[in-house]
Amino acid sequence: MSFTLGKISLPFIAFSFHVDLLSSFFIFIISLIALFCSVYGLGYIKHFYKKYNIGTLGFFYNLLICSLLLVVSSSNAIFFLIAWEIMSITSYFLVVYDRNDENNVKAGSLYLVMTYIGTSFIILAFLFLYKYTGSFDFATIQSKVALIPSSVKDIVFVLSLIGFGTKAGIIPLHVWLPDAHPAAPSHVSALMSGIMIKTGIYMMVRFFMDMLQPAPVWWGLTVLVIGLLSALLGVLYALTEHDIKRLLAYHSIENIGIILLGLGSAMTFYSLNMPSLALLGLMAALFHTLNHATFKSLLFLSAGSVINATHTRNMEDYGGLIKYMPQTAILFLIGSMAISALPPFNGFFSEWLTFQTLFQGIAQLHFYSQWIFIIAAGSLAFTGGLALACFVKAFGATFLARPRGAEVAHAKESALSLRIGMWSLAVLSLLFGIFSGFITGLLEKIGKSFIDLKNIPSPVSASSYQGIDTFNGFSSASAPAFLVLFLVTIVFVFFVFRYIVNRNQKIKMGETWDCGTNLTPRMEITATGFARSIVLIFKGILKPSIQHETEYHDVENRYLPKSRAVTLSIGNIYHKYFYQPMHKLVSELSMKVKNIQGGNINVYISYIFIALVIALFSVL
Amino acid sequence: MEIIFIISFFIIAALVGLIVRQRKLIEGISVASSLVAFLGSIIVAIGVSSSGIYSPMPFFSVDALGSIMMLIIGFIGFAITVYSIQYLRKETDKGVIGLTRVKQYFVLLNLFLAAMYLAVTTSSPIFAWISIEATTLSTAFLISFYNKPSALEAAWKYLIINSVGLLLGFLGTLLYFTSVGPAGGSGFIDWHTLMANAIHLSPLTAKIAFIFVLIGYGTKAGFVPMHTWLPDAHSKAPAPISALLSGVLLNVAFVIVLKFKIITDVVAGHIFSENLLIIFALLSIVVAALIIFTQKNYKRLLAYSSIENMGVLALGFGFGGLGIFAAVLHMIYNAMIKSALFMSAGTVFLKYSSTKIAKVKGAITALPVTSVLLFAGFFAITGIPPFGTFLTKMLILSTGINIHPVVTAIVLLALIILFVGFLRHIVDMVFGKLPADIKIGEESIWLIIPPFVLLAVALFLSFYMPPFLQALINNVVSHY
Amino acid sequence: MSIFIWILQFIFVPVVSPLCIGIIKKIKARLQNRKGAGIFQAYRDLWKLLHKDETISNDASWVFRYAPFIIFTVTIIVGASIPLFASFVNNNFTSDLLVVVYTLAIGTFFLALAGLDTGGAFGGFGSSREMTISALAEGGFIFSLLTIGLAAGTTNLFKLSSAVLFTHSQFFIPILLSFCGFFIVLLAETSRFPFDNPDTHLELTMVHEAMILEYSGKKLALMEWASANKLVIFFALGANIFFPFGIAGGTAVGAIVMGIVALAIKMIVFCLLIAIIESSMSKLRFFRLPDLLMVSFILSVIAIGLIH
Amino acid sequence: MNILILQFLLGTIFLTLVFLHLSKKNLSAAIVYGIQSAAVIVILFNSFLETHSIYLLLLVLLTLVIKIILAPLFFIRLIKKHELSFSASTYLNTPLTLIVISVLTFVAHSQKLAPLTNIIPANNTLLSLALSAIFISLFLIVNRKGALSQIIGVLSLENSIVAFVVFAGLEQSPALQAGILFNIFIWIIIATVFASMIYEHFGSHDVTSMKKLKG
Repeated sequence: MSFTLGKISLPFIAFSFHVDLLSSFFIFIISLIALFCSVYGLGYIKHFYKKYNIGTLGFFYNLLICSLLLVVSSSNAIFFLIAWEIMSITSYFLVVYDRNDENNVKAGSLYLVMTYIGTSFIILAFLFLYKYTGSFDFATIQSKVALIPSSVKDIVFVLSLIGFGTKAGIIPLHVWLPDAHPAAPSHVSALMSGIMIKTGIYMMVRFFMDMLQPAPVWWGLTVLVIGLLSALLGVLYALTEHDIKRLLAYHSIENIGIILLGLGSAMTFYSLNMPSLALLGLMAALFHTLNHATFKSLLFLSAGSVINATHTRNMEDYGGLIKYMPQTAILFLIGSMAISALPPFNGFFSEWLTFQTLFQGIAQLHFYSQWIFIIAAGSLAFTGGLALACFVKAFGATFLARPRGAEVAHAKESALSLRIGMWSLAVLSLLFGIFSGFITGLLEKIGKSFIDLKNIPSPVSASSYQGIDTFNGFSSASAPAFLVLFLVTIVFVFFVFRYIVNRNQKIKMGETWDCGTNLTPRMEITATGFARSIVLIFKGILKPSIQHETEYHDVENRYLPKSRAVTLSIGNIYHKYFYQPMHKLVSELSMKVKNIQGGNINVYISYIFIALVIALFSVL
Repeated sequence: MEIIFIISFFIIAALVGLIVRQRKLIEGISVASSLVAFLGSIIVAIGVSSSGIYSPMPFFSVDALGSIMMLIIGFIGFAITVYSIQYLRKETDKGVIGLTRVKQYFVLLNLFLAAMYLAVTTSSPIFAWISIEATTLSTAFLISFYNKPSALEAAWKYLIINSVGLLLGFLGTLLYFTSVGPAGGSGFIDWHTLMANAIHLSPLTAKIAFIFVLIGYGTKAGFVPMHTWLPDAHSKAPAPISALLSGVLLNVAFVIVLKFKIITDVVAGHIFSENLLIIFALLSIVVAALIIFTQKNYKRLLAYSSIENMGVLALGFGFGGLGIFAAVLHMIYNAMIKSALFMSAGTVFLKYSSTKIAKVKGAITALPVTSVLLFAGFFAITGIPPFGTFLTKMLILSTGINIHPVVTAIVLLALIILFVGFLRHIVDMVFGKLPADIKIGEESIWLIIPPFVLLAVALFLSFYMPPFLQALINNVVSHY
Repeated sequence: MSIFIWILQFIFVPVVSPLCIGIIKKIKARLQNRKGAGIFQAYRDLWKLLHKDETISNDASWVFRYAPFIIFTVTIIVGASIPLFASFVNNNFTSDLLVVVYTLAIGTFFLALAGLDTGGAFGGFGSSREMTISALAEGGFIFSLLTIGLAAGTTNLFKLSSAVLFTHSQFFIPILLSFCGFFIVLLAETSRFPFDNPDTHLELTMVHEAMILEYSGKKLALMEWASANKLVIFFALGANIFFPFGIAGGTAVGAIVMGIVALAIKMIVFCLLIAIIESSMSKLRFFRLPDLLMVSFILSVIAIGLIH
Repeated sequence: MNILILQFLLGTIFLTLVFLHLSKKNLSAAIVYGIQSAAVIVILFNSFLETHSIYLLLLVLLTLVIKIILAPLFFIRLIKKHELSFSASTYLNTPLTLIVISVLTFVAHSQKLAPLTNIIPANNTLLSLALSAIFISLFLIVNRKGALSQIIGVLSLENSIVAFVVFAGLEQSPALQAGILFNIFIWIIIATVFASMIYEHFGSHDVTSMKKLKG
């Protein structure tokens, strides 16, 4: 379906829409998540009353959703860029909405700068396309793509990868993401992490799978490498965080990486003319996009209600919340299980598809491409494990054990509208898992809407019982079967051991074993402590800095320490080695240029004189 | 006829300002005169759009570009006159200035507007030069308005540099008359005669003449490296005057350059002039962007931003084709947005009584509306949708990518640097902790309405172009 | 018949698992010149624990209370979805190697949470270490199985076990390499030497024991049993995926009996291996473990490289 | 009037410029400017003799009043008022200045600038001399630090342009010239006012003392 709104007198720009299956898929995701975020928002924004102007929030929030829809449905570059920019600006204002916090403003600026840079790259990419195809209309570009010399095409690829990657938050362009997403109000964070960064993915699919085809192999491999880096590093950085929202933000980077693994392999197969595998990869990427949207927004929302109750984002001040907000705890648990790809939740099945794609790549490719696939699969495996560890840490430190902060004691279960929003997302992420077979069927339709992917043997057959079956029996899994098996068994086990074996057993409550000292919350393991061992194992990458501060009872004999403090912090190598030097360079340059304006009038007039003479003798 | 009417009205207003001592009367008549001018311009513009060049008497002739300029001068002039009244009142309340200065201000303001009208409407190149020089003379005292040493310094540099530049421009102007030959010395020569006789011009002379003109009037238009007076003058003049200077005057000077450009192109070919324009444009954009990055004074910041925008204009005309269309649009948007920005900056200055960015903090709390205007203006000037500047930027770049890809890429990079720098400063001003001694609340509604209206109109024009304006722009594109 | 096989499939692991523990203990005792308890001691222990009363910490939440059931269930399911004695049992639903790996991960997940739940210092670092190890073990685990999968062209464990790859000589080295990788993972996942010390409560060394420190009575029994099941599951995987000798290919009774016997023999071999390792070498320093796990991963990667 | 006299007049303009470069006394600078303007006026008068237009004569008289009487008077009053007998220093010392002047003169005479100097081939030498005068007066503004010297520099730039224009046969209708003259007159007034304001604010006429506005 495609149509054009109104006739604009200005050249190039046409408010033309083109909604194909891909767009509609993203529109579906956006509207789905936006709905529940809005429901959640109803109750959530209450604590902003009489602090800021709620109208502003609503204005930008809705404008953001609107622009998101425009981005995925527009089919004219200029129109698209307008929507894209509006999306960035509105989200910027949502980030700095809580403006009394200095950091939010900083984060906002960083975000806006990065997104502007990204947009400039995109603009340049489109300009190159325009130079050779003479049009800003997607369809026309696609039809005339053959006119573009391959070298220019590669340039366009790099430019657009940087441009859209910045929005998607791939490493090393992710620096804005962990600052900006936490700064926004939680339901907005959910929106940004769940959907907004996906627009980058959408455009990548559009560009690399659709508009710029045929593409060389190294494009796909590049995307693959970026994907595996983002996935692995993203989860590692997440492990180092003790700010719950930053932790989730880093997980968004990780999941974008996983999506890119799917997309990258799809591109590779596409270029190598293995359409059915390409289709599989694409399906994996799209499926994970959908799933990540659901469970990541669920996680952000539940984190939001925790923050709402405790007024801090620092996980070290949580603990024991499961007793105060039981439902939120269950919701967060579901989210955690989904994102750590535990069956039968949806996260598992998309990751499973991704794995299968990579396995196929390993099985069927050769030389360096095979090795890249091997590394990719390996990184995905480790990512899964680390994500699990990270969410054990997150859930444990937040909800289990005893309260470590004063605020926890008067935390309350969150309001109804919040819970409705969260519960529906939780149910969704279970349903998407159980009906994964059905959904993969739909995704296959979307994939087949691309040229060259039509009428090929479908890689995935949704067998009976919603089982997924790749390449007739290479591998297969069935969520419903798993679920049924699990439920039956656990009920059976529970029944047996609770009511048959030793029915009249006495259970008495007692203290946790404390080795004779009296146990205080300070003895629990903290979020930082939990991750410490992993951080130290990967210290080569993370470059942590650890300071011990010990205070002694008396300075002379250092045998009786009074208190010991260990500070473990992670240096931001991207700022240190790339962004700050850039900034420094520009500032120095500008300082030099400023000398032009030295304040001396004679010099000023001599400029005119010199300019005149040079100009004269250049023409004569 | 309207033109005579407009000019004379301004003169009357100026004289009244000289004679009477009732402040209200002076203010009233100034507003009236600028309003009349605005309406007159609209009439003229519509006339031109329907029936080509408008020339009630040999001395005046207004083509499409001229009428667009008239509209800009009229609209901005009116808004600024309204703004000035409240602005000066606040200054008087502060005890910064007295009645005599107010009188002086309005007299000179009216003369200034009149001179600009003359410059764009007159049919004689020489008289155009005279009126441009007149704008210099009339604004010199406005720039030294606050009579502080720094203001005086700015004014002096303004006076000397512009006079030198304009004298060179004068020489260039006269060189074009060689085409008419010594015989024509006595007769009255207008643009059309020059255009008609352009073919008799020797190409080399034409080129030299254009260089003199470009550097001469370019000084006034604020191209790097002749721009040096501009930041000083804009930062020291009262905010409304700065607004008028960068919103309107620069464009007026640039229009004169364009008039000569088309004459040159007849013999020297358009490549030559376009390349010159592109070179100066590139210099202006890059230098302005870099200096903005570490700017400490927000009025200077805006001044450099005007330099950058003049660069964009020149770039558009240098690229030609759609670039010209975009450039004309950009000229219109830029005039309004930049003036609005300067007015908001003026309001900020009234509140914080300092032009240092470091001194201004938490404006969003102290001046909620003005801060919003500042932000909107910032987005508008850096070409963020939905403002039309985004489209013009895109159009200019997309014309450029075909001719000079490298230049386009450099410009894009410079725009990034500019955005980053600009954003940092705006954020520093708008957010942050409000100093204790600043009291919360807008100064006056009349300081908000003019910039708001300007921005609103700019936004409106980004979505809908009135047909007559459309026609005018297309006409310009076909001519220049 | 198939019903009977399925039931066998389900109950096999929980029934056999205590026996394995017993056997390992016995062998270790012998190696230490002790007489040691009988090999059925483990059953008696479970029975005893099941009939004891429990004490639960006040800080414990439902996670702590229900974790044992979940973990035990997980082991049962996995036990049912891997080839034990018969390869023809065609389970297309849960016997994909990734499904198995991630299902086991569910168990680990709740085990670690249970360790954190009571807020004791031991449980905390116990689960921290556990998660560290299992996170790093995952790569080796998946890849070692994947090697066979790529060789056999499927990731379904039953199909893997039915495909006899030893006849193809080019697979011999890869299988050996990946088996070494797998064995390291086995030690890590079943918390054996050199990763963990299954029979100590010395806080410096313990990982698994630290997490279940707060448990008592019935729940403790479930936990112990579950870990025993896990051990058997890994034995079975190692036995049937890498060396599928004598595994029943058809429903003939003789074949099945044969399969069971073969499995039993292989398991005893595994027990012997474990026992020897545990009594011959000492536990590694915690920060040396990653290297070992990396070795297992790299071995499998090399194996994959060799397949082509 | 024959070419020789014109050349002589132009020569005087040229020499006055050179002198302005060298002179250390403001008073003499003002007077020399008067002489220079006188030369220009004679040139204008010459063109009057050719055309016999009465307006032109008026114009000449006006110019005489403004440039020879009023302008120097302003300057002298300024000088008296702030007793600045000595003008502010230059950037280049005398020999260097002379070298630059000669270089500029050669540039102006170079064949490259032929399109300018050959507008009327007969007046070739005059035009190139006038052109060099233009360059030198530009250089005067660049080189001099005194406010007064800069004013005089701008004015003599204007003078030399006028001379150039006359010899290139490009002079405008008297009305326009009157306009220009009026401009110049206003300009002189404003400039002198500023000059005295500068003295009040900065205590000297040295414009290099004004370098607050940077960056």
